[in-house]
Amino acid sequence: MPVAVRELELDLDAFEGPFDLLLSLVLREELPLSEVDLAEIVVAFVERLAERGELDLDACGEFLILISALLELKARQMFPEEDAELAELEPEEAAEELARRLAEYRRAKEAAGFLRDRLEERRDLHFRLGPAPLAPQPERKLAPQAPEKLAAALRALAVEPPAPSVAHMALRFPPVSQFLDRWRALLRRRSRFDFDQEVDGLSRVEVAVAFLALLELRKQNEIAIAQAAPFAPIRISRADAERSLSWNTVSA
Amino acid sequence: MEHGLRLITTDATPALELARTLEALLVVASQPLPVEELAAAAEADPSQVEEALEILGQRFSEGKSGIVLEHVAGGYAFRASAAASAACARLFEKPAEKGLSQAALETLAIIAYLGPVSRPEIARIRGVNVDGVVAGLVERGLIAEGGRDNEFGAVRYRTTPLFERIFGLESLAALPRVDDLGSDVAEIRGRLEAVAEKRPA
Amino acid sequence: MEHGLRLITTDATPALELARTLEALLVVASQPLPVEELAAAAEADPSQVEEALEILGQRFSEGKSGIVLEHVAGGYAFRASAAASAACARLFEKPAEKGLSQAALETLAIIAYLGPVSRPEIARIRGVNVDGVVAGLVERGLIAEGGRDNEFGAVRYRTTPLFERIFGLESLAALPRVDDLGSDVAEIRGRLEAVAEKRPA
Repeated sequence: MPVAVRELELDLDAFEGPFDLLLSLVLREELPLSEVDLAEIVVAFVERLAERGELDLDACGEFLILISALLELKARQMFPEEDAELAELEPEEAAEELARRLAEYRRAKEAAGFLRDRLEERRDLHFRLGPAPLAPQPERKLAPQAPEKLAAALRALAVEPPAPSVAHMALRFPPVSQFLDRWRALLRRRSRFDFDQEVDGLSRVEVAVAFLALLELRKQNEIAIAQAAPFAPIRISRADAERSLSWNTVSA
Repeated sequence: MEHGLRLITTDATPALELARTLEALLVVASQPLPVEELAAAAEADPSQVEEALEILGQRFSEGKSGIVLEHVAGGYAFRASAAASAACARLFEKPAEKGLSQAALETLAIIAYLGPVSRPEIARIRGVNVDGVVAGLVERGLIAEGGRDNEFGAVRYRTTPLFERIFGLESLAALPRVDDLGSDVAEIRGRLEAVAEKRPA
Repeated sequence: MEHGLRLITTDATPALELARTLEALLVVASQPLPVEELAAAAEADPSQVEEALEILGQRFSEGKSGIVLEHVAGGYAFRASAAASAACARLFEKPAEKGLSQAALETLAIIAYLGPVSRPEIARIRGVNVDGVVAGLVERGLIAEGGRDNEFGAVRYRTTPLFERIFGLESLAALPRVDDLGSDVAEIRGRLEAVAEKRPA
């Protein structure tokens, strides 16, 4: 009986079931390809072949076509910008870059192997998670406080609430698209900017709409938004900067 | 012959073996363990476990060890020896908190200036439920129960000597004056309640 | 005379006293305790603490006790002996490490070696989306947020002390260098080229 590629049973992180079903889910975009570990599928197929003991050329051919299509699709989805990056490289450089990435993943796999061995060695060892049953209860201590704080708190409670405002009924809302254009234009010139500086002088409603536009850009993955602490300046940056990594230095 | 040997080596120390197993279980547990649970885990008779616990209780006792076996309501557990209590207190000591939350401060101010007051009264003035805040202040020793409301029977709270120490007050009479809010407690209270009523629900 | 007596009784056993205090601290601690923390709590010199830990390490060791002292995650902690593992397994779960998938281990490895590192960086190395895996590791307490990319941008993750404890690492520096484990870029590249040459033009 030939190996039925499409009936190949898969047991992956993101999917469990026959290859055929995986394909249709991916094509219907119900399962993001980025979640699927294609190498696992290759391993499953090779194992199935090995079980049979003879080379089934038809099955191999069909499998190669399907898996390479999936690989290409996944590569395009995952690294749209990097594709362009790689395409600009000379074949020599592209091979170098590919080898570098493979080596990096291989290191991760080897390190994972070390962790797996460690886990196996310590499988039989138990320790307590959490506090001891009869541990002392720490006392909460408070630094000296100024008595004026009490008077201030009491005065704050005696402040009359403001009369309900109807001012917002007359407000006019500028369109979000206006700010989308404005932010995009700004980001073409500068890789990062400070939100508060850019909206200085605008009305509250305009600031709110400007912020909505930022959220929209964030949703589109065009920008990163950061704020060091509540009420600190909001910093916007283009979502492209990449940090360099090193496997040799370990930070404690 | 071999069988005989095995019998000797294992039979010589079953009690010791069991005691060690119990030590291990007790050092991992995050709750006191009843005899039955220890017995089930160690696959031993409850009576054997009790004997082994006896041995452990002698070894892990005050004056002999820093680890002390304690029999509490829920079962057996290790604790630190009384001799090491000062060291343990230093280990668990937390840095002093710098300040109080706004909710805690408002509640304290109401109790200090108007007190003793009940939780419903504080809640009315602050416009929010204060059960959690009050419980927290009691736990920290800044306020304490001080009699009951005649009318409703609700518990009333007052500030404590610890509160006075932390705020550097010789007595409640040393609280900063709030003449702008009213000339006496009744007037201040009236003002606060009037403002509270105007707040949107 | 009295003074002399006191000197004798206290001076005869300071090391024993200290060892007992350390036992007490270790049995109530919920995390491995570094020497400096033990020294501060016990009000002793770090060098004395190290000597006392040596003694305790001999007493609380496999084959001698159900309680075993280990040097892990930058400090010292008690654990159950391996001999009692079956009994412990009957009573306690090991939720943090149960069923760690290959994906989880690779992600942990990347974070342990390269951390703090962000999800996009991990995804780039592993070639698959890692959001689910990272969330799972956070939930297990093996990794935690550790700052952000530069001042802006993505959250970066680092491993926790629990990770070091579960994997039995004295610190992250105890991880083997992966360059020593594996082959380098040149070798992989050589193999790629060898495959390319065999391919019919």
